[in-house]
Amino acid sequence: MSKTSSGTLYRGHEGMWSWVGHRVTGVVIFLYLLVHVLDTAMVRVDANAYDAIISTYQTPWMALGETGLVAAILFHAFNGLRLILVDFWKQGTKYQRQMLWGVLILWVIVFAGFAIRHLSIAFGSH
Amino acid sequence: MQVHKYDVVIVGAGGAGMRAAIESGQRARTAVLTKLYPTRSHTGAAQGGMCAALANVEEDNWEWHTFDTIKGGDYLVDQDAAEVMAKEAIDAVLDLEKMGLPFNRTPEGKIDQRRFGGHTRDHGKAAVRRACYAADRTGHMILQTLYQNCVKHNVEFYNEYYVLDLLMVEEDAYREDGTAYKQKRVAGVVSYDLATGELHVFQAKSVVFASGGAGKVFKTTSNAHTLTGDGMSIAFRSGLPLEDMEFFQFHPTGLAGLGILLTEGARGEGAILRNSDGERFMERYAPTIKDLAPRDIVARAMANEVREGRGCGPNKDYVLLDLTHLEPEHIESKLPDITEFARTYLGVEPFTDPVPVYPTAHYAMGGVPTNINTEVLQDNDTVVPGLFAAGEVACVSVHGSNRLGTNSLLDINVFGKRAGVAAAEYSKTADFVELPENPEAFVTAQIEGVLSGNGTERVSDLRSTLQETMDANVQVFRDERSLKEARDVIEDLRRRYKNISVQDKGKRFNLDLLEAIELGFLLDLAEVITVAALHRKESRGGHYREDFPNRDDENFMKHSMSYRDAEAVTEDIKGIRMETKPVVFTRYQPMERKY
Amino acid sequence: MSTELPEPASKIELKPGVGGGGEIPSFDITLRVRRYLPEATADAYWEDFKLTMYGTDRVLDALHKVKWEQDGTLSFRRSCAHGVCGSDAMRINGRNRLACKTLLKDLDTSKPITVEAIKGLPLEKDLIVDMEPFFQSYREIMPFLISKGHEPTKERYQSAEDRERFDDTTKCILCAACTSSCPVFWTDGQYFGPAAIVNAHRFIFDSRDDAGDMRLEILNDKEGVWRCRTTFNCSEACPRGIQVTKAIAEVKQAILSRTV
Amino acid sequence: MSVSIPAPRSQRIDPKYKRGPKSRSSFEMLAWLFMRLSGVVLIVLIFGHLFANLMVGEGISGIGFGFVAGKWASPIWQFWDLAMLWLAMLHGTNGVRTIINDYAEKHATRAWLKGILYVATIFIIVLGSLVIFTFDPCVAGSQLQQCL
Ligand SMILES: Cc1cc2nc3c(=O)[nH]c(=O)nc-3n(C[C@H](O)[C@H](O)[C@H](O)COP(=O)(O)OP(=O)(O)OC[C@H]3O[C@@H](n4cnc5c(N)ncnc54)[C@H](O)[C@@H]3O)c2cc1C
Ligand code: HEM
Ligand code: SF4
Ligand code: F3S
Ligand code: FES
Repeated sequence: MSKTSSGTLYRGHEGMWSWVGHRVTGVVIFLYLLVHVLDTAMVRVDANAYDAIISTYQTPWMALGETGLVAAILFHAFNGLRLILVDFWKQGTKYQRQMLWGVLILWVIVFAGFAIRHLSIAFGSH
Repeated sequence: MQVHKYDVVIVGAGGAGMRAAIESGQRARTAVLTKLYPTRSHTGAAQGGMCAALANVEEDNWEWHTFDTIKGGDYLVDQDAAEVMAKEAIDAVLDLEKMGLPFNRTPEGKIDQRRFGGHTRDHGKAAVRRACYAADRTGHMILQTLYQNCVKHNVEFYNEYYVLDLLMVEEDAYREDGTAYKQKRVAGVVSYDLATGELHVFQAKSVVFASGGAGKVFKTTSNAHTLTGDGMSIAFRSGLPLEDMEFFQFHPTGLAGLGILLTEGARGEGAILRNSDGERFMERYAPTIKDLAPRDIVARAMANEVREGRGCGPNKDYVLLDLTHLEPEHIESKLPDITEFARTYLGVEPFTDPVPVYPTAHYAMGGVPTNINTEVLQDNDTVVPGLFAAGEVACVSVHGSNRLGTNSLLDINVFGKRAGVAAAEYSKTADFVELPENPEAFVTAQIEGVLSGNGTERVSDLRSTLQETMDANVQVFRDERSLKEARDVIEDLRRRYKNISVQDKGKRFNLDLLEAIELGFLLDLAEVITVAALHRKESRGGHYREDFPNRDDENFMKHSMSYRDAEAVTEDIKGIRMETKPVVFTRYQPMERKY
Repeated sequence: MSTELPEPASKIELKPGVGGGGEIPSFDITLRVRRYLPEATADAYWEDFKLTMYGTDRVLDALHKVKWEQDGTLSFRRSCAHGVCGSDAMRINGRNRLACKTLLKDLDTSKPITVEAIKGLPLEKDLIVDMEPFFQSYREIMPFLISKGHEPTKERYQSAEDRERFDDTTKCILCAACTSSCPVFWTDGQYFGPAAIVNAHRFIFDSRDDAGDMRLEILNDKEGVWRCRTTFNCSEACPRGIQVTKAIAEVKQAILSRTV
Repeated sequence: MSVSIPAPRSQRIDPKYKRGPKSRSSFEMLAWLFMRLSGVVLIVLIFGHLFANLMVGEGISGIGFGFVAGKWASPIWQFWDLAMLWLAMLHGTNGVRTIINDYAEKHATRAWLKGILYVATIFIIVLGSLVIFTFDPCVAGSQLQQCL
């Protein structure tokens, strides 16, 4: 339907963008999980091969990637809790916006904690 | 062109049309043609309520309601019709409740009722609580509930089909006294499908007109852009009379410049009107009841202030509704709607600033004449078999020269239902009337004419000139001079109308074309309104002639009937013949209208 | 009136500017409209209109001004012009609003104001979309009171609290601002959409109705309430201020507690 | 006026909006419920997993074959990882299924994409479960003491 080409992007509010975030992080985590199970499966094949793969996880670049992944998981997890509250808590729909800010604050705190520790290990000990 | 055949065709899907469709749809093969999606109809804009003497909260009976209606209409009401309406009001409300309408409730769970202007106990002794309501969205709820029940009964809708012509045939017939006359019979309607630009002819045994009002004749109006009086004008063009067209109700408090309605309740809660000097001017016009005087008196007072240069605003063309001395909580709880309208549309904070208001054209008391069975009349007493009308387009006449608040929502339900039943019953025994040859020819020519015209006049210019003229000359004050001025302008606009052009020449959703056609309807009606107003040399209800400020029962206690007649000349206008029709009295004799 | 109000002053001083005289403030805007004229071009395109407007003008007035003074082919639906009929939902600066309820001065007039048709329904011309799929979903949830047993001779009784239970969802004017703001509906046109659910809610929670179960069953569909991802666009878009997402959540709960 | 276009509303409703036959079961409801329940459980599982693997001790640097073997020596961790595998996979698969339903318009496309998704999911779940159940600390190349 080219004739109905859609014009501008819809400028949704917080609710919509949090959903976009939730969806993107969900897919990213899922794709990572597929790979992660495959690489972990190497423990069944050859211990050295496994260690070789894991050592790539320990390079600084991969460490950054890991950090991103954890960021995604943290957002998805906290926002997932928010969604559950929206669904099951009577006041959930009323406070969804405030809860989103809560999610973001929690996310920043936990993520900062993780990033400091993880990156210092990843970059520090080599 | 396509031809469809139905037992009953209903034109319009507002309150009246859908109420009819619910009845007719269950009895006969029915199609509803509507230029708007049904839920977009202007019935949805009504706020106040719908009257019925349910006596849920205090003593009341339908006879009192009849009396109030007649008195409110300044005795120009057909009393048999008013009786029917007041009597059937109770069932009309109960029907709606059974269909699911969520009325507000009393503590015992019954339908709640509230007071409204002009509705009294025991012939004027005190205000009575008679209006059933659903918050301040009564009209919205009625419209939704009726549509819901149409869905339930699988009513066939043709949405965005503009009816542009009524197909009738004429037969020679003889009256009982042997005189010959032409009997009209209805054959169907011609409609224009907005989406495709195709014409569809609907052949039908019964046709019900329920196409609503004509407020867009005026500039300042509470009516929707789409209320262009199509039904009235089509009937008029087909040779049917229009009754009491000079009576148009102007509601005092419309938002200035916009016409959006602020309910009468505002003044009931203590709001007052002020002019540019800050004066409470109603003290001068109605020293005892001041701002709570009847609608027509207040509207005239406001117009007079503006006329004498005490209007407010950059153009000094409105007065102010002052609520600033009232408690904000009180306003917020009682009048949430009007405060929101003032804020949204004028950016005025009603708690701290007065709200600009001006009378707004609100309701057409007149219309296509019908009897109490909603059968359309081709003259004072001959019905057109198969043709029915109900709602604002019709004039039964239950509103006489001035409609009481909440009686219109009642009108559309009572007479909408009657029309649906009558149309379906008629279709059971009647045969189809043969369609004329080339039934769509007139509309085709009309559309071709507009599309091929490459004149220099713009539809919007003509329309705004018309509306401004009507506001200036045929509004709450009229006199011979102003009406003649309006008449001349309209005549001139008619000439210029022949020289219009539209830019959109396409077939799909050509609203440019339809606005041009609607302008044609408006011009027709403006002319009829003006001529009828010139003709009625008295003041009564919504019609106030400064040169004849008193009611004149001797000469004018009768309905006016305007006919299109190429030969006739009335008030220097060629093509309109004015006749009169007696008012039906049953038991209430005219008295002076005093509250 | 029973309560004695203090008699308001018969004359007051008005604030300057209220009493009269002076210029009406005006400003210039650029209206950027997404045009689509199926009989002329295959594709939609943007067109700018320069207009001088006034303080109380709404987007609808600007559109009228274009249609009436510049380009008669510009097509859009409208009727009541004060937010009660639901004709003119459109995407204004990227968000669904009613053109007749959106004041120009509340928008950023230093930039062009974009106006487009609502998303997700077939575009027919300029700002007009085909509403049939929308109304079809509405009709499918059986939007009418169904009550078993004898019709009472007078009205059915309903307590004020029972009436209040579904008050919010009775306000719907079927403007489609919600459904066409829903990201799920944009891509999955079969989703019933928030408006249909709102109208089902209106009956499911009406104490007089006996067919709640049937409606819940209809919405317990793969294209029913479970499709909602609680993005709240609908609640934000609703010109009647209906808590749409909340209504959907309540319907979800009702289905859950009925089956579980 | 040169472009030919289909008459609007000739087919009153575009097939894109035609709902298929009504789904009778409550599958969608159960799937929705599962997303929420598994989500709550996954928070515990995944946070525990991340904490144990990346935060305590040497973090990422400490991970290797030995680390895994050490963990899976305990049936608790074995169960933990198994539950996490199943829940996360089912949760993620159902999530992606929703996404496919959202974006794939054609019936056939929907069916294909979901087919691929389900095959991948079954493969990963079976593989992962096998790895956990049949884990052998003395697999080829193992440097662990007990195997040497
Ligand atoms: C702001 C406002 C508030 C009001 N408040 C109250 C109140 O509180 N109480 C009260 O009793 N009354 C009130 N009224 C009056 C009352 O609402 C109306 O008189 C009444 O609703 C008219 O109903 P109707 O069915 O005749 O017409 P409408 O509801 O206007 O419907 C007209 C129908 O005809 C169709 N139509 C028109 N022309 C054509 C055509 N050419 N071809 C096909 N279809 C066509 C339209 O699509 C529409 O469906 C109010 C009116 C307004 C404007
Ligand atoms: C950490 C704990 C987690 C929680 C609390 C959580 C919660 C949720 C919830 C509540 C939903 C439903 C959203 C909706 O219906 O609108 C969801 C969707 C989803 N989740 Fe998770 N989840 C978690 C972990 C995961 C993991 C590990 C994956 C990947 C394997 C994942 C992938 C997805 C996907 C793909 C979706 C679909 C997104 C969408 O439909 O837009 N989630 N999650
Ligand atoms: S719920 Fe609100 S946005 Fe949706 S159709 Fe109804 S009024 Fe419009
Ligand atoms: S926008 Fe759509 S996703 Fe749900 S909350 Fe509203 S229906
Ligand atoms: S025109 Fe009626 S809602 Fe905007």
